[in-house]
Amino acid sequence: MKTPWYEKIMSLDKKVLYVIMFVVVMIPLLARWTYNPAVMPEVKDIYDEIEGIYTYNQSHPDTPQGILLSFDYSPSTNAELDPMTMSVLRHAFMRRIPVITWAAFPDSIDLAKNITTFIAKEYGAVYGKDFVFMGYPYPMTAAVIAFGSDVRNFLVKDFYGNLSTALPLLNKIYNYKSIGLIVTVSGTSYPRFWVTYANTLYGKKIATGTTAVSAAEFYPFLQTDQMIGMMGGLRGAAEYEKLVQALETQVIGEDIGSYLRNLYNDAPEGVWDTKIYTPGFSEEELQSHLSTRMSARTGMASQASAHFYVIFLIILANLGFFLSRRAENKR
Amino acid sequence: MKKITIILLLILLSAPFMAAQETNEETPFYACDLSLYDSPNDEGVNVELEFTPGNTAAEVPQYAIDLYIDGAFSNTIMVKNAGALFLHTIPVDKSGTLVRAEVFAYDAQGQRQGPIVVKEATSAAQWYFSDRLGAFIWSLAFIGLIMVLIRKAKRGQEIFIRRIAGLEAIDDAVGRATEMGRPVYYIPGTSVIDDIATLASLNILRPVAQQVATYETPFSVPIQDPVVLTVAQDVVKEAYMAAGRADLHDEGMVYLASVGQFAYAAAVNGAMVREKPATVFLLGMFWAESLMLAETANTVGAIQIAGTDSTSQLPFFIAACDYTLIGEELYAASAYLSREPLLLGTLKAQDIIKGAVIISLVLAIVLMLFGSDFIMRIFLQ
Amino acid sequence: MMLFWYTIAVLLSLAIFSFLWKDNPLYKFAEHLFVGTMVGYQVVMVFSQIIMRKIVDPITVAFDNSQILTLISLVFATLIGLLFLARFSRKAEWVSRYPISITVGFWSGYAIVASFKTSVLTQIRGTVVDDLGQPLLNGHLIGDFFKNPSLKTLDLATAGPLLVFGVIVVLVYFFFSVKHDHPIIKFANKPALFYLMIGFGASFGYTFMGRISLFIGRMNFIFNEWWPLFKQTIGG
Amino acid sequence: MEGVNLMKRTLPLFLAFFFGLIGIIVQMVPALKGLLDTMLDWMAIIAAFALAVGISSLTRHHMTKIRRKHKDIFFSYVTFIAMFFMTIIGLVGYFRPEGALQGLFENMYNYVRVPLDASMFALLAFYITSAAYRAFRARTWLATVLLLAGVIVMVGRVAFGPFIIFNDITAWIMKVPTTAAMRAVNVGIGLGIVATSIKIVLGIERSYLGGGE
Repeated sequence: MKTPWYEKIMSLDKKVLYVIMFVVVMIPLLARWTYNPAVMPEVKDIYDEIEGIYTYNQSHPDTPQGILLSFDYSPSTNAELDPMTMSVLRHAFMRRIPVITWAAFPDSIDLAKNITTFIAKEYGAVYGKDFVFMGYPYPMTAAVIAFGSDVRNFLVKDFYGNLSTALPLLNKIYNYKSIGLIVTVSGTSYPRFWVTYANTLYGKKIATGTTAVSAAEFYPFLQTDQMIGMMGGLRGAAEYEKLVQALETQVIGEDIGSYLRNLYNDAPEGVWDTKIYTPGFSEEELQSHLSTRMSARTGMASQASAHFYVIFLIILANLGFFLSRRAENKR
Repeated sequence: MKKITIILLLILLSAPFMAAQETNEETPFYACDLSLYDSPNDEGVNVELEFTPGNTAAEVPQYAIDLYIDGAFSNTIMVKNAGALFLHTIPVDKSGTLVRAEVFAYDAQGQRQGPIVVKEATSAAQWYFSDRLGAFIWSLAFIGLIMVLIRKAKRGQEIFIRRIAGLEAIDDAVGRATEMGRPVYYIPGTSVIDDIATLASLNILRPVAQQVATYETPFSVPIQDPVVLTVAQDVVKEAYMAAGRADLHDEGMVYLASVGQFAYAAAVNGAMVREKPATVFLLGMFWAESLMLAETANTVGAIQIAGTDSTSQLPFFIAACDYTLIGEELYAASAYLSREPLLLGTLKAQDIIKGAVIISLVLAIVLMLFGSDFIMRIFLQ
Repeated sequence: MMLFWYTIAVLLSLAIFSFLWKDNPLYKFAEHLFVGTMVGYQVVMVFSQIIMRKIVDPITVAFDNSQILTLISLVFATLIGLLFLARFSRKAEWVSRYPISITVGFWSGYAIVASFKTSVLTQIRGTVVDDLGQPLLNGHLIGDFFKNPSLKTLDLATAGPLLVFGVIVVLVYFFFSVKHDHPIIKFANKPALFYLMIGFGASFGYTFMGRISLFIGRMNFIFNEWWPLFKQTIGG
Repeated sequence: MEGVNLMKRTLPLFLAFFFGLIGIIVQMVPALKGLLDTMLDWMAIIAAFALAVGISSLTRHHMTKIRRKHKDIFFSYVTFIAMFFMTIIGLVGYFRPEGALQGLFENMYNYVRVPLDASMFALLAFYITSAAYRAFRARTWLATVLLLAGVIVMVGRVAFGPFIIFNDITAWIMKVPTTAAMRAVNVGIGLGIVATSIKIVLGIERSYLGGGE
């Protein structure tokens, strides 16, 4: 007797499921489909806060406010979190907001340094003037509290070995008074720590970027305004990325490729320290600078198609199950 | 009367020089809030300092706090006036150290004024963690109860235990492997021995190994941690001896598959695909590798009996495995399988403590409705 | 050189993925390489982080400063550890039980108070009051709902009571020594299973997203890091 | 015989009890932080030596395959070579941190170990799919609840446009029933851990010593 089709779909070979899954994830990735997410209020709030700092800095050019971005994640969660740090940095550098970054774990030092300079280069940001990288402050609690008075006393040197007091940026921005927003991007419970110290003790505004898995843990802090906003998982990253791209189109224009190509065309010598990055982009570098501008949204397109594929499978399996049960009952 | 005259005279004389100070004495110009206290719950090697500036940054841009340890000057902390709370932990060498802090203000001209406030504190070691006392008392009650119930159980009192499906299935699962002539796999989690879940799993390993030995079924126990390996080797060996089948025991049954969760998963997945076990036990602590092992076991057609105390991995076992021991059922398993009165006694004690916890929860909630946190403070501290 | 290592990383990744289709020599190679590398890595870590940092260095320091007590403590711990090696002798095998019972005993004792506090008391506390110290069973919120019935106030009013109810029924469900026909157990049975199944289903669905991201992350490595590097090196 | 039994059974049980007591005490008394640090060092030191047993076990496992001329004999050699290679370059690198071997060790870590780890982890994307396909079937009312909760949350995670309502339902499911269930399971686990620990310290549970009398 031939097995009816509904019995067959109930016991599909796993290999078939896997191959289709592979295809379903790969197509959006290769075709560079982008998912166009609706921007959630908690993500928009972060964006608005940074825009607020920009407006403030416009009217206070001598006493600007800065952003402290803490890389509180290790490479294992970079698929979800890299797009977040990149978008936030793009936003800040585009708006010429001073940025201080550091890494919370020893194995995130490289990652934090690479991403910070990678984005800084896109906007010709100058080390020491527009941004600084403080390496791995240890112990973290002490560093966070040191920001309450003067961080230069605690972090005497930056990651590259420059004296903190010799960095123009740190001489303007050395404590929480001139930090407009703290952004913590983390797959751990570090945001909780930031809330306890920087928010509760010093009343600083905290914005969080976190993995999809940890997002639920932090919703209560949003309700109580202990965090001003949150990017949850790849989706939150995609939303922020969309906002930043819209801003970039407005500020720089549609053609980012030629903007980058021409950025360092008649650049004066000696402005950019080649120890930090070499001005100018090779074609390959250019490609990766462009593709990271939509990595969260292409990732999200794959993500969404995988979700709908699984839901389709579940519906299929249940259909098969009901039909075979009905056939059994008839018999 | 004479004294007062002299003082008045002195004040009059010094008035031109001390005008500023004089107003200070009435309403001191320089102000701040300083508290210095022994750090709670430590061995006496820290003193906490909390400092809040009382002047605006324009009046006093900077404060200095001089620290003296046992009377000797130690160091100065400079505090920029950020208008915010400044916290500092002062490390000292031993308990009983006297710490003195003197606050000086730097006025707008950079002149050092003060000391405006002086505080002292002595570091001390605490003899118990005040915040753990509640848990300690509950634990003592637990221990006492276990002792009492064990005595009862020894006297032969019957203790009823409800059916746990996953454990009832062990017999059939091992029997199935025997019929099919395929091996039984036992995976005692991927954690270390510090994890009590690993110990709970090793307690179940014994009866399972005994069963397998009696049925003369091939047995394989891949392990991730060297210490767990040494314990599991003993357990399996003794189980085979207890079953009277020491002849079937082979040192290679319990082996280190690899260290590191994913390398372990890679090795065990490979082994499962090649040896096609009929029954796979996944009991203990798991992380992300839980689903890899469970799915591969399903692919090779094995019955899986799983159990873990990791709430993040339970959903995967529930979805992918035939039987799942949820959380505490894993810990109850050794009593359930052995039916030893001593172990059953502790199970009963566990239920009673749990009842007490539920009752305190309900009482605490009811009292909270009336605005009292009595239970919270006493029982749930 | 960079390309060489990146290519190795890509090939090994593909070898691991090939297991999904079926067991094959490529996977076997990656698997055995993985096992060997990890164990070798562990040996190096144990040597540098424990043998050197926790035994050799402190012993040298203690010896130089003639801190007798520290010295005795370290040597004693090392001797106990060495008892594990008794495993290699059939006759003295049982001696290795000493380090085992010391480790197991210590960690068991250490777990008692800590587990009771974190897993039991803190959790129960969280069921009485929320993070901000507000009681979960809150008359005001229920009052608010009746004054101004909407989905939002309904959620605020019911969330606490539903949570408390759920915790209690699930706790009751797991009682071991009470017969099934006991009225309380019977009452708790269905709602408890309901809560558990929602919880497990939801956690499963919730994690799904993160797991897909992992795969996307791997593919990103291949297409956005390795491939440009490959093109650049080969083309240039 | 008496004496041997004392050494084989009673002394280990006594040691477990004694060190269990120390474990409880250091957990409770802040003044004994020094003792706690010493004990933690001891545990690390003791556990380190077990690795020798582990390596011998792994070696035996693969030696048996080689001796029996198992068809996978080649791969057992791969394991051995990888293990010795990694150990040697790591140890040499430890003593000569500036040398080439240290660089090689780091590259082995970054381009062999890390991608293998990440790829194994990424396999979960596939396993979770097949597990969902198999488990989420409306066989009984319980399975239906599992299925509905799972599907709603999956949709909620990527919801857009008209499906945005799933987002709110997801948040509620995670906040109320899921928290309740997980919390109760956690409390039970806590009690189970405490009970098992007490049994071990008091010597009631002795399976870890091979069990038996």
